[in-house]
Amino acid sequence: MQVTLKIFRYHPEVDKTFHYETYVIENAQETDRVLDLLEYVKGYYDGTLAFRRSCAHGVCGSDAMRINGQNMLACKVLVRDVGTHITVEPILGLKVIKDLITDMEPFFENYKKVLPWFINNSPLPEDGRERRQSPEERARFDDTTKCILCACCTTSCPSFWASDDYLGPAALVAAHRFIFDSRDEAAAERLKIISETSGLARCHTAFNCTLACPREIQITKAIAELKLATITGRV
Amino acid sequence: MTKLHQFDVVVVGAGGAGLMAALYASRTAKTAVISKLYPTRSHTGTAQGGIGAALGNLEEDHPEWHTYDTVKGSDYLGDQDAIEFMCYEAPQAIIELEHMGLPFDRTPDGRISQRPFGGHTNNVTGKPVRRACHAADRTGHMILQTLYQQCLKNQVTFFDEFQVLDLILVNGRTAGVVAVELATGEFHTFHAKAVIFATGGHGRIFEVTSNAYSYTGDGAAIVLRRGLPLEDMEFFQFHPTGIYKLGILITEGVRGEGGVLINGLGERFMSKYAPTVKDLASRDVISRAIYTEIREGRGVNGQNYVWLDVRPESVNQYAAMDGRTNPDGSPYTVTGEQILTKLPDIIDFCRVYLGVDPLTEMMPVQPTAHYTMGGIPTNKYGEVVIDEKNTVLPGLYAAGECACVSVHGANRLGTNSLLDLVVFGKHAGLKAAEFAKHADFEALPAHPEEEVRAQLEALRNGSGRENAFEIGREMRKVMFEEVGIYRNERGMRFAIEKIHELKERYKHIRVRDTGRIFNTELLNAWELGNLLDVAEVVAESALNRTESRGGHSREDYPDRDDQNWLKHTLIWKRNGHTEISYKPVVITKYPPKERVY
Amino acid sequence: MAAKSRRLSLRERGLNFEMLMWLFTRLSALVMYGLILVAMVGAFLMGARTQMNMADVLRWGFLSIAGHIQNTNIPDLEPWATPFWRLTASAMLLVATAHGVHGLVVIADDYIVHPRGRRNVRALSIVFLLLMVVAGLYVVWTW
Amino acid sequence: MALKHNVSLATALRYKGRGPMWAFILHRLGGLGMAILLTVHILSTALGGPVGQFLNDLYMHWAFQIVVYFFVLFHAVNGLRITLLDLWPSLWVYGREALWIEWAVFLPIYGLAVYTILSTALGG
Ligand SMILES: Cc1cc2nc3c(=O)[nH]c(=O)nc-3n(C[C@H](O)[C@H](O)[C@H](O)COP(=O)(O)OP(=O)(O)OC[C@H]3O[C@@H](n4cnc5c(N)ncnc54)[C@H](O)[C@@H]3O)c2cc1C
Ligand code: HEM
Ligand code: SF4
Ligand code: F3S
Ligand code: FES
Repeated sequence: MQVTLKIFRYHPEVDKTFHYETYVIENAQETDRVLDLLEYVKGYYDGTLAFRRSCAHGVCGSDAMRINGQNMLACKVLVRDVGTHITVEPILGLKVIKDLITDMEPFFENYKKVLPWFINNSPLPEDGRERRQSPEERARFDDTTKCILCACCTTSCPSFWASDDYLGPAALVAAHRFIFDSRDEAAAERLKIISETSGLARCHTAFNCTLACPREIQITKAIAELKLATITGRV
Repeated sequence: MTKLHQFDVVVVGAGGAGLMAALYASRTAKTAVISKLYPTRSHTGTAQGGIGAALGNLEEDHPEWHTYDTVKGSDYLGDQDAIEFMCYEAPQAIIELEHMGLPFDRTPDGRISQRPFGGHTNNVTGKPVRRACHAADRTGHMILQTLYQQCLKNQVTFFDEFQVLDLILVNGRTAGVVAVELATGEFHTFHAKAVIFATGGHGRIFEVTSNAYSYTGDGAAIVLRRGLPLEDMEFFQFHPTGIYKLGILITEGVRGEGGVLINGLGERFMSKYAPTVKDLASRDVISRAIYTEIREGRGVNGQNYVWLDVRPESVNQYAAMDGRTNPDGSPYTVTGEQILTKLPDIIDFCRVYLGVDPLTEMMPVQPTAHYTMGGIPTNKYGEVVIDEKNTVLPGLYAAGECACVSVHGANRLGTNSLLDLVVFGKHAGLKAAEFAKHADFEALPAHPEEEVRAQLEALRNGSGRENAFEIGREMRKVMFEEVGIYRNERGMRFAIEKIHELKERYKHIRVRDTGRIFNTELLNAWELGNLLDVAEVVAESALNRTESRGGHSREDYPDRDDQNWLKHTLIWKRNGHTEISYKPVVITKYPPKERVY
Repeated sequence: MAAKSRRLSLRERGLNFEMLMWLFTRLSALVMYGLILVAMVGAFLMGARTQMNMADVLRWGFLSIAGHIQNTNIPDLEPWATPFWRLTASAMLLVATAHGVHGLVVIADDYIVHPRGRRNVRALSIVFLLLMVVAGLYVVWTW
Repeated sequence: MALKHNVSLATALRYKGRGPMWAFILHRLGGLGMAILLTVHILSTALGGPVGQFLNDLYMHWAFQIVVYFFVLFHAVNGLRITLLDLWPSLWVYGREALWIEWAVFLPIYGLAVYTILSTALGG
């Protein structure tokens, strides 16, 4: 089957601004991943096409891009899902460095702001074994442990587009992962951080994040739980 | 222009092994981690099923059993002192991960949950034992995230998206590495007392693989080019259950939860090949069984695949036939709901990539290239050794999939790789920091980056007739077909010739991108060079070993030959030629015997 | 194993002005619904079915002051301008303006990131709020 | 050396956010619109005079009312959805379904309002 790929191109060393380039692939399959098509274009049409990728099955978070106008992982969407006319563009709200590669630093900076690491300064269990946690307590934060930091969510959020000082859904998801972990002791510190002006209050439940998340994390729900936690104190 | 950095310890690679090493090294030494991917993109994150440790949370288990299973799994090629070391360190290592916050699944009484995995047995009954600690089918993801987070917490210095291109050795000692910053194309020299390689594997030499695009054997190739040997490169693991054609892994955990393999005739064929543990035999055994089924015409619809069946009704039916029980002795049964919570990602992969719902349909699977048992030879402290006498190269360390300790021998047991990362990553980190405390910096050569600069320039200025993608494709195909699950002399000779031809063509590839910023075309071409180098030594090592053992099985030498081959291969690249030598296997408690499951 | 319940003290839960206003926005929304309901029920009890058209009923529901219905064929405006209705209208006015003005602040926060800018917006919003309340109350109580 | 990250309004609107994103945009427009209109309305009423009269007449015009009702009603109905889901976060799992329900509530009410506005205005 024939697939037409329209790809956003920008080479900082040659181009003043971006343009679109169209490639026609003749013998594509409907089970091809969009990533396969990009690899094909890079391999046989134009080696200069630049994009990130690694695992090729939706678990490393390298290849978030806008495909037919919506954020997704190029490796987790097949031709049969998006049709034969495919537009591929970089994710929004981050600087475009080259073609589909964006500057991820602000994204990771925001992530680091919420203290995304386990904190528990109490003495370890005396038997030298694991800290106990019931399956129910573990289930409480299961959803948000799945995040692969692909940035599909944050770069689909209108609040983040408005300005990248908004922590963004991915950072809030990370905060949720720890705040609702019964073993963690720094919920208060994190809640303070995320309830600053650039945090929770900037989420207007636009829901783009939840629809974009390739891990199907219920992000809007997680954020709402955080908002409520600041009010009820229940974590 | 080259930028210069100085650190006591430089860790190359930010997967499980690299991060673990960094975490421990940074406690006492000034440490940097260099990674060509953002750390959380590392391949460790894709590991699914679990990490092995004899915690005995659900039933009786002992590190001693774990040791024996691993020795047996390795087809007696693993070094038993190292294996024992790893298996006895395992429970503590897992507990330590839990203390770092790793969200393991839990048992009803709040302990870390465990599941059965291939080759892990109760040594008394021979039945599968629950030893794999897990977090759904995302165990590697949780390990990677947790370790990265702990590194952030401890303010480890990261150089993200820096690709290491060369190792600087001065007078037989380690002086640092040269890396290129992807975002600018600038070279950076890292002057270091100790360097730890944790660059992962090279599964991309094969056509059907569960491995990431980034698995290009950079570490192994660099070391090889620097005149150091690689160990046991002929041993590559083919995981029995990859998604047909795509190679995406379906974890052994599926079979751990009761899934079974079914051939084209609808038979559960593993009971023929491994009467006791059946679908939970070790991987090499099952991969060969699948291949045999396919070759004898019992693939599905005459194609190269078989079914993996985890539909609840099938699971329950076969579990009843096997007399499988829960820890409390009641018969083992599952519901679709339970399978979904235990294997959510697998279900998701099948739905996305196959349009198949594993809860109601069977999954088409075929063996997929998965894990490299061989690699940079080290001792059990992660110190790189460079000859038959295990002479240590001062200041150089390796850990994780790129290293060969060797704990996996001829075949790795599932869950032992993650364990390997954590245990040996930690010890490599500790050793490197200790070394750095007493050592001085070696003086750097005048232009340390000159050689790689020349390498890249050569690629850029090649005469430009050959297509790198095409070369890569041909390499992967010939390696999968001739140096894959079954091997024979004729095929391997053909493959070696082919690799030589491809290496010649590689000198004339065309790189169109002349820029410096994110020149992925150039770096992919450089990576292809690594793959070709590695593929060559894999094929050469395999051709030389005239026996079948673990992941290396030859049609022309179908039997294990302990008389002649109970030894590790070491392979060098000198003056453009490979040189092979051997070193003995360490055997302490378990003399080799026949391996039946 | 029983799940241990965790509740953070008032000081620890990050409850600041921002989050209080988040809650206020939602509660005020519910209150507005309540007031609208009261106004509607009242209007129908007082014979709106025969005296007003749909648009007027809605307008009355929104802010229950006589001015919102004076153009229709209501014979006697007196019962529609009692202190009770003036009070509900005042409540509506206060809640809605606070809700609305804070809404404007929230929108501004998306685009104005600099701390000084945000402080200015907040200062302005208070002035604006007061102005609106005064003007609004004047209208409510003089009609 | 890199393209700046500002997202223009046109780019933002081109994002395929589907229902919920548009609900957010309309909600914002509605809130903003109401805030502005009410300000003008209250001030003009308080001030009175010819300008005030003109503005109030404008407000009573049927075409204007159809637009304003849309925003007001949408903001109110959508606001209720947000409030309910926010106070019971587990409902957010049904975020998309909630939106259908919302339209099912909104459209008949709005349709009735438009119908009466039009029939009053045009029928005299
Ligand atoms: C699909 C899959 C499932 C698996 N499941 C299991 C399981 O259930 N249990 C188990 O025990 N094992 C499992 N394994 C095996 C195990 O996950 C891997 O062997 C292990 O994660 C390798 O870890 P590592 O730290 O050595 O390397 P990786 O995690 O791959 O990290 C390599 C690092 O090196 C960096 N790097 C590479 N080259 C360079 C360079 N030139 N310059 C700079 N940086 C570089 C990369 O950026 C990366 O950070 C699985 C493997 C796969 C592929
Ligand atoms: C029944 C009536 C109303 C309901 C149910 C309601 C509900 C809400 C809710 C829940 C929000 C929060 C949205 C978010 O945080 O994303 C909101 C925001 C807002 N409301 Fe209302 N509201 C009502 C009336 C009004 C009125 C009368 C005004 C104007 C004076 C107004 C102006 C605003 C503004 C400006 C915002 C901010 C919009 C944004 O952030 O995008 N609302 N409303
Ligand atoms: S929450 Fe989902 S979309 Fe956002 S970064 Fe994590 S995995 Fe990606
Ligand atoms: S898209 Fe943005 S506004 Fe909230 S619900 Fe998601 S973070
Ligand atoms: S390549 Fe890893 S998520 Fe797509």
